[in-house]
Amino acid sequence: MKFTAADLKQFLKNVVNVMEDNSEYLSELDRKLGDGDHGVTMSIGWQAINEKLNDDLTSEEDCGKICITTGRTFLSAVGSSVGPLYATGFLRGAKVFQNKSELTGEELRDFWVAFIEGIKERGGAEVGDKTMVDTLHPAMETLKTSYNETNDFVTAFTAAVASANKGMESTKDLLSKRGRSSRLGERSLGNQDPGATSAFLILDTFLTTVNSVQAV
Amino acid sequence: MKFTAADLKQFLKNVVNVMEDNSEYLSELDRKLGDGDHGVTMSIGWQAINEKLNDDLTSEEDCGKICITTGRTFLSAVGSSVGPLYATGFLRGAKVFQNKSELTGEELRDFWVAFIEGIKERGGAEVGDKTMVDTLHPAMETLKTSYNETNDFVTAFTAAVASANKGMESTKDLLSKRGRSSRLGERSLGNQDPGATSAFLILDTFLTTVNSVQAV
Amino acid sequence: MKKLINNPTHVVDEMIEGYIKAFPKHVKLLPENKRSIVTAKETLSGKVGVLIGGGSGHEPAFMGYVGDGMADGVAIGNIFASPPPDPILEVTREIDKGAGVVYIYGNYAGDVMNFGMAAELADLEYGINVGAVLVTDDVASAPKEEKEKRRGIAGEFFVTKAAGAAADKGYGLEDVVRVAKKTNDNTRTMGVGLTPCSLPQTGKPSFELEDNEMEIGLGHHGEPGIEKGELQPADQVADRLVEDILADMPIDKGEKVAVLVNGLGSTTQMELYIMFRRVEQILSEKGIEIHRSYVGSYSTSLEMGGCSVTITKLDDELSEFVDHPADCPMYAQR
Amino acid sequence: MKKLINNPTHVVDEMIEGYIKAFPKHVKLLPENKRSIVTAKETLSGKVGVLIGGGSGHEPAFMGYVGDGMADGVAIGNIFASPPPDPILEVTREIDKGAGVVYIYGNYAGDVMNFGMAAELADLEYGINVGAVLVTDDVASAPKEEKEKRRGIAGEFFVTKAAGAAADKGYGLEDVVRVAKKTNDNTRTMGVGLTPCSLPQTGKPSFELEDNEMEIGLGHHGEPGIEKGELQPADQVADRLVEDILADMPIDKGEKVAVLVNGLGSTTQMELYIMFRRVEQILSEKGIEIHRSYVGSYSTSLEMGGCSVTITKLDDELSEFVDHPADCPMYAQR
Ligand SMILES: Nc1ncnc2c1ncn2[C@@H]1O[C@H](COP(=O)(O)OP(=O)(O)O)[C@@H](O)[C@H]1O
Ligand SMILES: Nc1ncnc2c1ncn2[C@@H]1O[C@H](COP(=O)(O)OP(=O)(O)O)[C@@H](O)[C@H]1O
Ligand SMILES: [Mg+2]
Ligand SMILES: [Mg+2]
Ligand SMILES: [Mg+2]
Ligand SMILES: [Mg+2]
Repeated sequence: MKFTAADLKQFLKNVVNVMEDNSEYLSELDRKLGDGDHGVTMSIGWQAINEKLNDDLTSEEDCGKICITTGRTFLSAVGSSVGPLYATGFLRGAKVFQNKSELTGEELRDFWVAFIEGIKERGGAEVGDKTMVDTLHPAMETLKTSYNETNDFVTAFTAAVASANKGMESTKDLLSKRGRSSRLGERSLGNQDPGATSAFLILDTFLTTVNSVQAV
Repeated sequence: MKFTAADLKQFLKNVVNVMEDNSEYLSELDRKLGDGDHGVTMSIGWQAINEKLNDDLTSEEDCGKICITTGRTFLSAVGSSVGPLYATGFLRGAKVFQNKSELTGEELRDFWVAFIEGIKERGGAEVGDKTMVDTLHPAMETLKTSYNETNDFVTAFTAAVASANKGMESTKDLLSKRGRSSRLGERSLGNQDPGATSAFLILDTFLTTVNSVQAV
Repeated sequence: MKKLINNPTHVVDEMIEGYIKAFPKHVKLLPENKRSIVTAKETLSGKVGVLIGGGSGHEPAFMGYVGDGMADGVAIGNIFASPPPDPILEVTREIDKGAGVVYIYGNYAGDVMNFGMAAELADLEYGINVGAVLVTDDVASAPKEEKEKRRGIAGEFFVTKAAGAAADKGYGLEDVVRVAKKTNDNTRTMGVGLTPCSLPQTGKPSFELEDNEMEIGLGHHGEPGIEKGELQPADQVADRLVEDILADMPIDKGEKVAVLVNGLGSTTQMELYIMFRRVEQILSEKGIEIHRSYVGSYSTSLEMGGCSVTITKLDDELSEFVDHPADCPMYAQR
Repeated sequence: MKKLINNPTHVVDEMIEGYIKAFPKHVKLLPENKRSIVTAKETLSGKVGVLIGGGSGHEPAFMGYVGDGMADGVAIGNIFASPPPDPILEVTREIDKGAGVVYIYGNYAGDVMNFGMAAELADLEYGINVGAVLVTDDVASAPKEEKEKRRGIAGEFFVTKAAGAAADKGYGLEDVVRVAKKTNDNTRTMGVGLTPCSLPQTGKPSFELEDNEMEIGLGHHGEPGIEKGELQPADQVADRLVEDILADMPIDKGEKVAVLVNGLGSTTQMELYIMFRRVEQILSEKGIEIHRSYVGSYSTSLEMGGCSVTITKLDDELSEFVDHPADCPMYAQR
């Protein structure tokens, strides 16, 4: 499997579109649990990344630099809770990609592990707290195990996204403990966490991108 | 014809009820042309008078004093545009009734002439300005002429109320020139003036009261 | 419409009670009427008294503007209704320190009659000299040829500020009246309404506008304006309001002004600043200097949505008064 | 929902532009980020810098509280979203005059992370000493046993006021932090929501309530509260809010407090005074002395309807700070 800087940028482009399409939905989820801005925040952040993709990054071949720009741009554009979280994800992942213009399956795995570990560290949330970590942590676990077993990134990441999906869905049945919705108590039951959802969308979009690269 | 202090107080009581019943309607008219409070103002003012009727005025036999209390009470309770207007009406009328506990038809006529002249003087409005004067002035003219001709107050006042009604209705077709609605221009057309309406209600209630006194 | 109130008929009295309890060092209630408030500090002997007032529902106007550098007392009416002569007279007697009292109020039939009666009584019964200044800043409320018919709206803030400062500086009655009238003559306001308010007693919206509509020139009590139309972007709304003001009162390049972008009640400060941004752009393009700006809810119409723009032309005398410090419960300036 | 704006994505930038143009003598924008504002007067050398900030939509909080006696600078985020570390850092560098900087912000995941990152960078990259004070006054946002999880709402006004006054009086960093934390520890707020706000970008109401409903403990951004129920008369609402505060922070007879009755956006001052009236009654019945009162929109949630009651227990040190004069564009006290 070969994943180039162009593919990485394509992935980012795809996320831009996915967030635009899901902006209303993410805000709707956040209105139930929080302050209703998650879709707006994701849209602002990814639109800023889009500008970089169309500008500074057009001829960038270093996957590490692409991720650094992505993380920094996102953070500068949005702040918020997810700013530091996703930014940390990309910045930690960037270390794996440093000086590389083409990525192996192993590197991709390491990237996502670093990405997710970074977010967990930054936010300090545990599985069960009803946050994006409920999506990300099981995805990471599956990715590691399955990659160990199969040595195939696509297989492993496909499984990881399935776990992410389950994790996301699990937030419906959780009482929230982190972030703005932690005081909601019972009333947070039944509502899916917006960050868990946007995290799933990112992972899922990566899978789609990888698959379309494979297909070529 | 005999009209006693008790009858005068009954008239005032009747107005209290009429204003309560029409409060919503008067406010509705005022929302179209002004600030929507005419019904509220009339209700507050007449409720204050009602308290006096049930209290200080219960054993008052001097019709002049009854009217002074009515005017002052109304003014203290509401201010507004109609406060000084109706208060002036009652205070001017009070002079006619001074030291009297029973009133002749001529005195009743003089009362209403003084009442209306006082309002005209206080507000400075002319017929055609789309105010209560459009109701009151024609009523006064008819009252004077008809009383001259018939020497019968009830006949004359019946005619006066008919003129008042016409005057009130005429405000629908007038551009407003006075008070809050004067800048409305064309848009004031079609809407009946609230003050013209409350003035009609007062006159009409007096007629009803006089008739019921007659009937006894 | 939902309101945090107890009994609709007691809202004004309960509001006043709360206000007096909140700022006992600033204001006090007079004993006779429950609608007469004066500054808690004794007005200086020989100082001209400044009296403001009008209907309730415009808070912080008018009661919030009693204090150092502003008014000495206020007479408070029912919602959207002029106070009767009694409380006006009570305030007049309290704040007259031998130099007379200036009445500042909006040009509404009710206020004209009630303040007029109070002024007469003050003179007749107590020999107090009263000067009256009617505020007529609302451009939309009458054409230029009938300027004297115009209503008073947010511009009353500047008139009160100037009169308060002049009185504070020891000006005599005639001079305070002159300053207040000059301020009024140099002040114009244009407003836009977006959403209605409702009186606590009726609960009915004061006017109706579609979801995408605005109304230019809407009155301070929901009186119909001069033009209904589709809601425009803030910049275009600001353009329109300022245009109407400048057409009515031309201002030359190099002249100085004070600007007030006033929220009518439920319009956010965010929106007011977006409006101010454009007002400033227009004025600065024309070379007009903004000497001082005010942005916020200075004169409201209960919870009405929308805003107004007020511009006051300043000469050196008025600039000084605008800069004069003030210390009122609901407005302070250092 | 109707708003006087241009492009929803530019509302914060245009608001800031308007704000800076309105008060050039008070505040200035820093060049790097367009979200960093500091006082126009040079902060004194050796004075501890006070930095506030958070999401937009709470105006006058936070940007309105930059000025003499309050904060030296503010970092401004998108609507309801913490600012990123960059503007926080830019303000930090500007207002550090060798004595360090204290950050005051609400306890929200986003703010904690962004201000936390900025503080780390300030130390690492510029050797600036930063003290952090998280505001946690919202009683409804977590039970007493998890007080450290509580959100910050209107009480941040008093924390800023105390820190600003302490810094003004020449206190060192540790002491300013101590004072701010003490103020936070002695401050409790309970709010009630009546009508929702809407983000300019979505136009959707932030929550839903029936025409006759209110929600106790509703968050500052429309986060669900602890109890929905039928709208009660103001007195009963006030009783409930004060009860919850006093249950959480008992106050003895004879103790002194500062009180803030804060409007969330579209609630009229008339209603706020009616609420204050009852709050005062309760406290005075209990023999608690109100040292100073604040009534108005001090920290809003766009055009949300409702209000909050904040009570801060005062010792002599804090009383002095509450009385300290302040001069900010959107709040002044003499
Ligand atoms: N400490 C945390 N760790 C991980 N994720 C978090 C944390 N706090 C909040 N989140 C995520 O952030 C999401 C909310 O993001 P967003 O609405 O953009 O920010 P904000 O809460 O500042 O408005 C939540 O749904 C949750 O998944
Ligand atoms: N100068 C005037 N002369 C006579 N009637 C007037 C005058 N000004 C106003 N009115 C009457 O007052 C009515 C409005 O009364 P109201 O709504 O109670 O007072 P306000 O206009 O102060 O709200 C108008 O409909 C009109 O008939
Ligand atoms: Mg959110
Ligand atoms: Mg009216
Ligand atoms: Mg009225
Ligand atoms: Mg947010």
